Formats: sequence, structure tokens, C-alpha cells
Amino acid sequence: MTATPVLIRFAPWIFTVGLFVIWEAVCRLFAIPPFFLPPPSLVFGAMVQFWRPLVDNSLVTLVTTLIGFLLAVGFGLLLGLAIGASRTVYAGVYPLMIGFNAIPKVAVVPILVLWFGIGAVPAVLTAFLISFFPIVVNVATGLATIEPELEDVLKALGASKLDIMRKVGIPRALPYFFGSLKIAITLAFVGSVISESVASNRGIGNLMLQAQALFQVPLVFAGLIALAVEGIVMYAAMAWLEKRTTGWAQRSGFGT
Amino acid sequence: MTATPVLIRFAPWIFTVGLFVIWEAVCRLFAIPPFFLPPPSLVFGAMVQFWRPLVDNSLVTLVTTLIGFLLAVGFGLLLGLAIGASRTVYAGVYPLMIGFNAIPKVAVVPILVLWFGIGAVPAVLTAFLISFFPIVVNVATGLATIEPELEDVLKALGASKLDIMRKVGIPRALPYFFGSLKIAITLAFVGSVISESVASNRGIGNLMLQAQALFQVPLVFAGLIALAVEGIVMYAAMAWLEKRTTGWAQRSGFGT
Amino acid sequence: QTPVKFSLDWKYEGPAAPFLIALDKGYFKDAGLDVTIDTAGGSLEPINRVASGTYDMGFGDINSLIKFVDANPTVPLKAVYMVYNKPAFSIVGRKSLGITAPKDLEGKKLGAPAPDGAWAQWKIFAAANGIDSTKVTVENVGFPVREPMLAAGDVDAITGFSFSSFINLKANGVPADDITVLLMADHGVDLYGNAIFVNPAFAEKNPEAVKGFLAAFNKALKETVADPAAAVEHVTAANPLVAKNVELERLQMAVDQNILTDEVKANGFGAIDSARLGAAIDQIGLTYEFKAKPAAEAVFDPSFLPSADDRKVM
Amino acid sequence: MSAGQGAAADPFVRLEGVSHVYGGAAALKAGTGTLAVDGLDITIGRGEFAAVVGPSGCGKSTLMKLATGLQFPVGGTVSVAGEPVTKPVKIAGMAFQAPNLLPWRTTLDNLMLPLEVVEPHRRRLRWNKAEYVDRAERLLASVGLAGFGDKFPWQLSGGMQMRAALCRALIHEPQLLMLDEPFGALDAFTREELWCVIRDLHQRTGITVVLVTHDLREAVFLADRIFVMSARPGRILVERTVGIARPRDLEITYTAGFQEIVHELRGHIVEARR
Amino acid sequence: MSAGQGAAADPFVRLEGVSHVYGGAAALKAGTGTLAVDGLDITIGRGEFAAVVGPSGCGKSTLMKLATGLQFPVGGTVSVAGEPVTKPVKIAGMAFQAPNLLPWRTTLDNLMLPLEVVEPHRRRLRWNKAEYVDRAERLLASVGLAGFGDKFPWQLSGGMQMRAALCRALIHEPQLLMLDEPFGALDAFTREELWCVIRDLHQRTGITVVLVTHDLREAVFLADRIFVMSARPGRILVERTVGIARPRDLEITYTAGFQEIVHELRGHIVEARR
Ligand SMILES: Nc1ncnc2c1ncn2[C@@H]1O[C@H](COP(=O)(O)OP(=O)(O)OP(=O)(O)O)[C@@H](O)[C@H]1O
Ligand SMILES: Nc1ncnc2c1ncn2[C@@H]1O[C@H](COP(=O)(O)OP(=O)(O)OP(=O)(O)O)[C@@H](O)[C@H]1O
Ligand SMILES: [Mg+2]
Ligand SMILES: [Mg+2]
Repeated sequence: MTATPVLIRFAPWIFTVGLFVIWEAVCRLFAIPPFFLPPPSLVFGAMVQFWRPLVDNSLVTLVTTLIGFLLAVGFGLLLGLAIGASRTVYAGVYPLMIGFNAIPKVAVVPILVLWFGIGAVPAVLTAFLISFFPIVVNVATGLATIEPELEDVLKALGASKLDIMRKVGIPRALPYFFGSLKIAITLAFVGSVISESVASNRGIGNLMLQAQALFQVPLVFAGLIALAVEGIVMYAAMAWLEKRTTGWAQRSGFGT
Repeated sequence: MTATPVLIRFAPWIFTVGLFVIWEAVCRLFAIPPFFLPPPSLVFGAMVQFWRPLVDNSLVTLVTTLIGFLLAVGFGLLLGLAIGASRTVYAGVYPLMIGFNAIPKVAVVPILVLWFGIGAVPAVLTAFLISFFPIVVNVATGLATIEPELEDVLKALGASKLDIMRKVGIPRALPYFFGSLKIAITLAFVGSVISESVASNRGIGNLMLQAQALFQVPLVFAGLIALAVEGIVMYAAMAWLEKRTTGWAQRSGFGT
Repeated sequence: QTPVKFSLDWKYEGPAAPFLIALDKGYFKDAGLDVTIDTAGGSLEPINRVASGTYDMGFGDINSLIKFVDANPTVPLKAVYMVYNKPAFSIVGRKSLGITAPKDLEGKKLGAPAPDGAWAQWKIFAAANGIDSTKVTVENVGFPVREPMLAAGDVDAITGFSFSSFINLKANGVPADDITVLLMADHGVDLYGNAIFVNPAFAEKNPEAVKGFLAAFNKALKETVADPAAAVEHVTAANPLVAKNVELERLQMAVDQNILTDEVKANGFGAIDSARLGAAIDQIGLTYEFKAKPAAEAVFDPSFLPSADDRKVM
Repeated sequence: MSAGQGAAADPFVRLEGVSHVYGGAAALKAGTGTLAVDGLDITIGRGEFAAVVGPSGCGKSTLMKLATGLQFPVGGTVSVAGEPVTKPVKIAGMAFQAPNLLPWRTTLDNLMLPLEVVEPHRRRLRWNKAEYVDRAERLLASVGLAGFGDKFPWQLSGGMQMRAALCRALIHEPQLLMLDEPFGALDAFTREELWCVIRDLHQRTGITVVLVTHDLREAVFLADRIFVMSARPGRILVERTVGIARPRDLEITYTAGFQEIVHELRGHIVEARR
Repeated sequence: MSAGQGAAADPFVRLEGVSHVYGGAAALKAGTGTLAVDGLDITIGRGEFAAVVGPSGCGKSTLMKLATGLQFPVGGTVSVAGEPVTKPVKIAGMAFQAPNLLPWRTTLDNLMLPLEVVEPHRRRLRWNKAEYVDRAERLLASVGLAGFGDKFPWQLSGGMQMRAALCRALIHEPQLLMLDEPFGALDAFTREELWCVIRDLHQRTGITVVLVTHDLREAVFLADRIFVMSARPGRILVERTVGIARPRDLEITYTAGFQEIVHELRGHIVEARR
């Protein structure tokens, strides 16, 4: 609490740089062979050398991820509303969703590839399947936790169930929805990368696989860092979107 | 809201059975070849036929998962407390954690295998790495959102930072901690299965991979169902634990 | 007892039989070794594993090993026993999809997993057969979906090990007479195949262990070749999921095509012809840019082999 | 207990022998439900300002819910404006202890909410938007919130939010205003200001008001008649007509006559809590 | 404004020319901070019961925080029991508007909390547990909570929780009791009961009490002296000594003399809000 805001502002950079410095030092001190753990200097070298394929493939992964994510947003919102509106459906679907969530999506990718062939479709679908769950759960939870008083205000006016949903349910669920997007986009990203490494000629997942086959371990790590950076950027974008769209929720002290 | 509690109690079973019935019907109606999508009847057949390896490997996976999960619980709790106690550390570590979370753990498994060989160690570590994140984030959040009044009560008594942490911080963070276990155990499970399918001779992940390599698609699906069931059971166990240990949080209307 | 961690190239299937026999029948134990055998997901993986020292010995593709040694000269991995005298690398296609000869691949779709050993030799194969590889569409397909996709007609041919892909295709319902197996070794790709190799530090410290391992393996390999049907029992014991007849067929193919070649019949198991290996390294150089082209002696060390007598084919 | 004179003249809200159990009919049979009110009789006349006081948890909110059709009794009859209550009554406006404004809407849009739901306004709203906005703004001005229409609830103080909630309860010109401890969360000064707002409103429109409160001064200052409820299960224990002439000024709360009524009621409550 | 007689006799809490800005020194320089109080002078004598009233947001809570060392002023001096305040004062017990009981502890364990923190009890607690538990139970009994020690906070009503919070503020026998709107969330009847609890406590122990409140009746009933604060930035506008003799009975709140003081204070507040 005594930290000045300036320190807090720069803390992410300080910690990130610190991490790389320690990593480099460990590699040098213990003379770790590069195929075991390449030092950051080599990794950055690989990044500079292969910047073209890294950027190209990152973009491919980005597009795939976004398409899958948008699908998940659409269906997740609809299903979440449907589930949250009825306690029976909520009770019935919830365990199925948990079970589905417990299945590693790597195991599902081959099935998707068999169904839809190679390329973008299975990657999009994997991204969709994996990011779908938190959206549905959050939206349903948002609906299920509406304060009865808010409902009563409308019921006392003789509002129909649909009215209540439109006027209170959906707006009230929105902060939960936007809150789930941060998690969902990270998962979507993980999903499309997984799928790319199983069946695709493009994307960061494929790039890393190729690099591994050619024993270019620094490039594998460069891929990992590219993934991390892309993940952080997308997370930040969703955090920004959340703030923009449902700032009222934070400002009014509603929803944490 | 008009649904009777009885209906709600049985809804999970009704929906599950319904899912299998529809699945069977689709397979029969469209005469879908089994290597494409085996009907549940074939899947259950495979379950009966291979019950021995299914049970054995499930147990292996369970043990691996639990070890990784326990590690994640220990370290996650400690790191979460460390992070939540200082806003600077919180700000600095958070983006790194997000970046790490955005890296698909499948990509990390081969590296772990390089370091530790195949078998239980990488599986435990993958389970650990993947389930670590939500615990840390939740514990840190629990600490970061303590009501200033609760702190003031202690500060006014001249309590030290350590006192405040012990008397208020940790107990207050516990519901968040136990709340995160549900997610963490599911992820740990996913992690150990992923790792098993990449680098192990045992476990459900390996079983499914073998089955896939041998084109016993019904057995692959039997494996998926075993995963889902195990996942639901572990989730339920954690939900029960949460209720047992931090019932006060629910009852006092705190948390949710 | 010297502990030895050993990495296979693939799962417990037919061709793994000699390793499992040596383990089951105690040949390793008799040689004073405590061996653990782990599976892997392709013939590249064991190279990294052994190089990192996590595993002491491994079984994998010597051609990839050559590239690895070139890329990482600080870790002089060496092969010590050649198992697949002729590599199992092949292009597998379907007649009904118009693949009967190498040239047919032009204008077609080739499915190839990036970490596949056969795929790594594709450029040599294309060059040797005058295939315009720009006319071939290559799709990265993971191991689990490779054969099913060929069976479904999503791709026209795949790269793979002959015995794996052929049998997997049959399992996917493709009739045997529809399958074309173009063994690269029969089409101008004159390489060696999978070998046993050893971590240099381990070899230096435990030369007797390496020798003992090879002697035990050699004995088991001879038994395997003599009676594949009996050998495959050890596979089914280790892996309850596999079907015995399938693995026997697989093993038989490996023995016939890859292990028991004319060269082996003449010179015995395990050894190499260093002129042929030198030529193979040259051939790799056609498609791979060496930093410093290694000599045959730098990648294969025959000093641990059992005596020529012991290695003779009966 | 017989109804007061005001009620007898023209009964508007009438509960007769009403009992209510939370948890539904099943809970009643199983005996697990909470008997919230039991044999409750109350009649409120048209245009009357009635106040209900009683110990905590005695069923005051339940009474409100029964009268507006948000809950239905297991026994007895409820009627409003002569009609039996079988679904939420649309001629009522409600305000609760919390303002319950929708945080994603501006104050003005919060006010418009009932208009978007209740006929005939719902139908007319689209084409007569300007007219309705005008009405909402006049209403806001009448409670001292002129110019705050485009602010969001979190930009208003608690007292201002409560005023807005009152406006929302009134915008569709209900014939019945139900107030459930509407000032409980406000400080004493803001509270007294809002008393005057409600007083003037009742004066001006002649609307029927039912006010639940803990604050006896509030009840005496505002109401024509005060009902004291017993501890759970709630019944009407005492009915006290407040004779003080209208219009009433805040100063009267410091008069001896006023204090006497408060004191008397306090005695009843102490009794009721036993 | 000069200090009252009670204070002059033996000053215990003293704020002189105190100004406070939220946001730290940096915010002060940048001019972005909130000037919460400015040039605040107040002196409270040992054993006195002081009440502070004033408009919402005028800095009453800030005053409490300054006096207990939870905040430090940017200007002026604060001293308690003759010592300048440079860190949280340990001789004070505090209670806020919310009971702030720890929900994971039983009522008794909540009471024990200060003993686990404050010396010398902290040191002695382990070996004299029984003695302390006994003390806590006697304290609970004195506020009418006998037998509720093993209940969790959520099993108590709001008023009972507040009583427990009061006990917690008193268990380590502080010399100064700071109450920041402790009864704000309670209903009128429970509130009056707790008035009597506090009154008796002050009577019995002679503890110095500072009470912040919105409720003028509460202030007049309980306090020896009442300070009226101005709107933000807060200063003391008026100081009113309540002459009513102790012990005081609840009935006196209905007397004309009492009402007069309340009425007078009300006038000051209306002034202050301008
Ligand atoms: N939704 C509900 N389900 C079950 N019991 C309820 C419910 N609402 C209220 N009760 C019970 O019914 C009784 C009366 O509740 P009600 O809210 O009407 O009291 P009240 O007089 O409004 O109390 P307060 O003064 O605290 O607002 C209480 O004992 C309460 O426990
Ligand atoms: N932590 C804080 N950070 C910044 N400003 C604050 C903080 N706490 C209070 N303030 C500001 O200081 C001023 C005085 O606040 P304070 O809480 O002392 O008022 P108060 O008289 O206790 O109000 P209330 O009657 O609402 O409790 C207010 O304008 C408030 O906005
Ligand atoms: Mg109520
Ligand atoms: Mg305050």
C-alpha cells in the first residue's frame, strides 16, 4: 500500500525484464545446452531472424482465434441466457458442461479434423469449443443471481417474463458476460494453437511444430513468447472492452 | 422458478440420458460409420470389454492429477498470498501469469519431457502448471479485496501487517481459495491427460492415444466418457469441500 | 546393476518386440543392466531425449540424428547399432486415388506430420524421382489423423513408415489391393533407417553397459527374426490394447523389408557400410544445409557391437 | 378489528383473514414453511395515507407483497379497487428500502422504465416520446432533481437516488403507492426532506399510500391512520387514527401532541415485541 | 472556538488546527486531493461523552481516523492522552456503522480478537484463557447477549451483531471509545435499546466516548457535549453543552426541554448544509 503508483505502473516491465535476466543468467552460469533451454539472447536472435514467419503465422492464428471466439460469444450468450432463464435447464446442463470441460480438447481435435478436414475449420471449432464454456457459465450465473427486488420492481408493474429478461436480465448479465471474455479469448487462443499443431499448415502452432522437427529450439521458444505476447494483448483488449462497455458495473460498485 | 425441486434434482440424469439417446439416434438414422462417430451402444460395449485397462489407467491418471493438484494448492496458496499482500508484486506478476496462461500446455510438455523424461513427473508437472494459475489469481484477489473497515478494526488496535494477514487476510482469502479448487482440479486433470498422451506409458491419456493409433474409435470415446465422469466427480468433491470448509462464507452472504 | 533409461521411437507395437523380449527374458538383467523402456511419439523425439541426458540410450532415425549432430556439435550423439538397415520411410497412397508411382504425386495432396521421419526425407525422394515438388500440395496432418484422412480421401497420399501406415490403412477399411506403398529405399533414397544410439557422456562412463545392452538386444533380435509369432506375444503382454495378428503382420513387414536386407544377410545385424553411410550423408546434404558435414565415423561408432559371429544371420 | 372511518367510506385495499406461508403449499402441508402472517385483516380507503409499523420480521413486507399480487395468500382474500388480486396489480407503484435503480440506465431512463412496461403508455411511448420525457422531467423537478435526468445512479447521493425511485414509482400515475421503508437507509436530514416531498405529493394527487416504516415519527407525521402489527405471525394489533390537521409542517413534530402519539405508539410496539 | 469546561479540566483528545487531504502529500501539491477537514479544533476531556454531528461527507469519519492515528494530518497537531499521535493509538476501541464482525469466527472469538493483538493481553492470553473467556462472557451478558458466544455472526440479528461489535471495542478495556454512526443501520427500537447499553457503560466505567451520528435525538440523549461540523472542508461550527442530568431515562426524549435542544441543533445543521 506504500508503493507509489509510478512503481506500480512500471512493475510489469520490471518483472518481465527481471525474468529474462534471471533466465539468461541461469543458462550461462550452468552452461545449459541450447536444445535443453535456450537463453533469451538466442531466442531473441531467432525472433529477429525469423520475424517474417513469426508475424505471418501469428496473424493466421489471430484470425482463426477471433473467428472461433466470435462464434463462442454468439452461441455462448444465447445458451447462457437460455440456461440461466430456467433453473431446471441450469441444473440439467451444468454437470454435462463440467464433464465436457474436463475433456482435454487435444483429444477432440483429431475427431474434428476427421469431420471437417484440414485447415482453418477444425482450428476455429476447437477455439470455439474451448472458449464457449466460461461464457455460458458466466452469463447463466449473471442471470441466476439477479436481485429479487429488481425483478419485483418489474413484476409489480405486470411485466411479462420476456419483459423482465429484456429490461433487467440481459443488461444485468452483461458485466458477467464481458468479464468472461478475458478468460474466453485466452482459451480460444490456446484452442486454435492446439488444433494448428495437429492439422494445419499455418499458424504459430504449426510453426513451433516445424521448428521442433528441425531442432531449432530457440525458434520454438520464440514461438512460445509470441504466444504469450499475443495472449496478453488479447486479454488486455478484452479487459479494455469490459471497462468500456460495462463501466457502470465497476463504478456503481455492482459485481465486485 | 415454477419447476418443482424434484424435477431439478433429476434434471442432470434426464439431460444426460437424453444426450445419449439423441446421439444413438443420430448415428443410426444417418448410418454414421463408427470410426467417424461411434454410437453410444458401441462405446459402452468398448467400456465393458476394456473395463480393466480403463479402470487401471483412470486410477493412474487420478493419482497423477492429485499429486500435481496438491503441489499447485501449496505453491498457489503461498504465491497468491505473496502477490496479494503487495500491490507492486501483484501488478508486476499479473501480466506474466496471463502470458504464461496463454501458452498451450501441450507445447510445454515436450520440454518437460526433455528435462524429466516421460512418465509421471511431466504429467504431475503439467497438472501443476495448468492448475496453478486460477489458485494464485483467486487467492490474490481475495486478499486484494478485503474491506478496509476490517483492516481498520485491527490497525486501530495497533496490529502489525503480519497480524492483519493472519487474523483477517488469510481467513478472508480462504473462500476464494476453496472456490478456485473446483476449476483447478478440472484443469489439473486436463493437464495430466495431455501430458500422458504426449509422454507416458500409462494413464487415460495414453490409453486414448493407443486406441487412436489402433483405430479403436469406440474405445477412444469410452476414454472420453471416463474423463468426463472423473472430471465431474472431482469437481463435485471440490464443491463439497468448499461447502464444508467455508460454509460461513455462503451463509453470511459473503463471497458468492 | 547399471540403470539404463531407454527411449523407443514409438509405442509398444510389433517392431518393438526385440526390446521387450530382452527385457522380459532378462537378457538385460543378465548383462548387469536395469533397463526401463519408454515409448515416444515419433522417431525424432528420442534424439532430443538422449541428447539432453534424460535418457541414456534411444532408438530413432539416424538421418535426423545426423542433422541434430550438425546443429548441436557440442553433443556428439553416436549411433551404435543399426536396426533398420533399410529405412521404413515410404509414401503410401491409394490406387483408387490415382497413386501408383512417384510421379503420380504431382497435382495431388500429400499428408505429412511435421515431426515424421519419412516426411524429413521427402525432398530427397522428390529429387531422386524427378518430382516437381511445387506441384504437390503438402498438408500437415497429425499422427492420429494421418491414415483416417487418407482412408476418407481428404488426402491422396501420406508419408509414413511402411509397416505402420499400411496396416493402419487396412484397419481403416481400405482394401489391401488399393494401397500403394512406395518404399523410399526402393526409389532412389539410399539411406539407413532407425538405429540405437547413446548419450556420449553415458557411453564414456559405462562402455561395458552399452556393450552389454547391444549384446542382449542382438540376441533378442535374432530370436525375433527367427520366430516373429512368438516374439509378438511380448508386445501383446506389454500392451493389452493391441491385436496379436495385426502386430504380427506389422512385425513381419518390418523384418522382411527393413531388418533382414541383403546387406544384413551378408554382414550380419547391427553393422553399417561406412561408404554407404557416407553416401547417405551426401544425399542428406542435397536438401539440408550442413554447417560442417559430419563424416560417417562421427555419427556411427561400431566399437560397442557384439562380435561379427554373434551378429551373423543364421 | 373494524376498519377505520376513512376505509369504510370507500375501501380501496382490503385484506380479509389473510394468512401467508413462505415455501408454497407443499411447505405448508409439510409444516416446514414460515407462517409469515396469520388472520390479517386490514382495509385502507381510497385516497388515504396509511402507515404500518411493527417489530422486525413481523410480516410488513409480506403484507405489501400480498396487496400488490407479488405473493398470494394460502388463506383469506385480497382485493384492490374492488377486484380480487390474482396477478400483480398494475395500478400500483412501489418503492423499497433500496432505491433499486438500474445502474446501466440514466436517471431519466430509469424513470421511463414503467412506461416501457405498462399499457397504455407502452404502446404510446414510441410516438409520444417527447411528451413522456417532459412528464418525467417535470416529476424530477418536483422532487428537486431538475437537471439530473442524464446522470447515472452512481453519480447521485443516496437521498437523490431515493427521490428518483419515488419518481419511478409515480411516473405511470398509479392509483396506489406502496412504500416499504423507503427512507430507512437515509440520514435524518435527508429523510425529513423526503417526508415533505411525499406529503406534498399525496396532497396534490390524492393518491392512496401505504407506508411501511420503523420510524414512528415518520408514521405519525405522514399518515392518516397507523396500523401496529404483532410479532410474527403478523396480525393488526392496534389501529390509531392521527388527528393532526393537514397540511402539516415539520415543526409539528416538535409539538407535545405529536410526541404524545409517538410515545403511545412506542408503548404498543414494546408490547408487540413481547 | 474555546474548549468546553469538561475539556479544559483534563483534555484527553485534542486536535489543533488540523487539516487533512486524502491522496497523500503528492495529491496535495498537485491539488488533486480532497480537502476533507481544514483548520479543525476540538478538545474532548477525559471521561467526557462527546457527539459530533454534521452534514454527510463533512469529514466526521476523517476526524475519527485522525484521532485514532489511522490517518495523519497534513497540518496541525493531534494528541491523545497527552501524547502526539504518530501511529495507531492502542488505547482506543472502535465501532463503525457496520458491525464488521469476522464471519468465520464465533461471537466469542470475535470478542477475543483485540486480546490476540493488544499487549499485555496478547502475551497473557495463552496461559489465562479461561479468565479472558470469562471476561468476554460477562461483557456479552452486560449487553444482553448471554449465551450467544458460540453463535456465528450470521446467526445474530443486526442489532445483536452491533452489540457484539461494541463488546469487541471494549474488551481490552480501552480508555477511549470511538463510535462512527454505530446505530445507523438499526431500526428505531433496537437503536433505543442500544442507547441505553452505551449510556450504562459510560456511566459504569467513566470511559471517554466520541460518537459520530446523524441522529440528533441520539446525540442529545447520550452526549455531554455536541459538536456541529460545517460542510466539507469540515470545521467545528457550534459546540452545545447538553445540560440534562444523568442518569437519563428514555422518557426524557419526549420532554419539551429535550425537543428544544434537538430543534436548535437542527437549525444549526440546516445552516451548515448551506
Ligand atoms: N422469501 C422468503 N422465504 C421464506 N421466508 C420469508 C421470505 N421472506 C420473508 N420470510 C419470512 O417471513 C417473515 C416476515 O417477513 P417480512 O419480510 O414480511 O418481515 P418485515 O416485517 O418486512 O421485516 P423487516 O422489518 O425486517 O423488513 C419473516 O420471519 C421472514 O423470515
Ligand atoms: N479514502 C478516501 N479517499 C479520498 N477521499 C476520501 C476518502 N475518505 C473520505 N474521503 C472524502 O473526504 C470527505 C470527508 O469524508 P468522511 O468520510 O470523513 O465524511 P463523513 O462526514 O464521515 O461522511 P458520512 O456522513 O457520509 O459518513 C468526503 O468528501 C469524502 O469524499
Ligand atoms: Mg421488510
Ligand atoms: Mg462517515
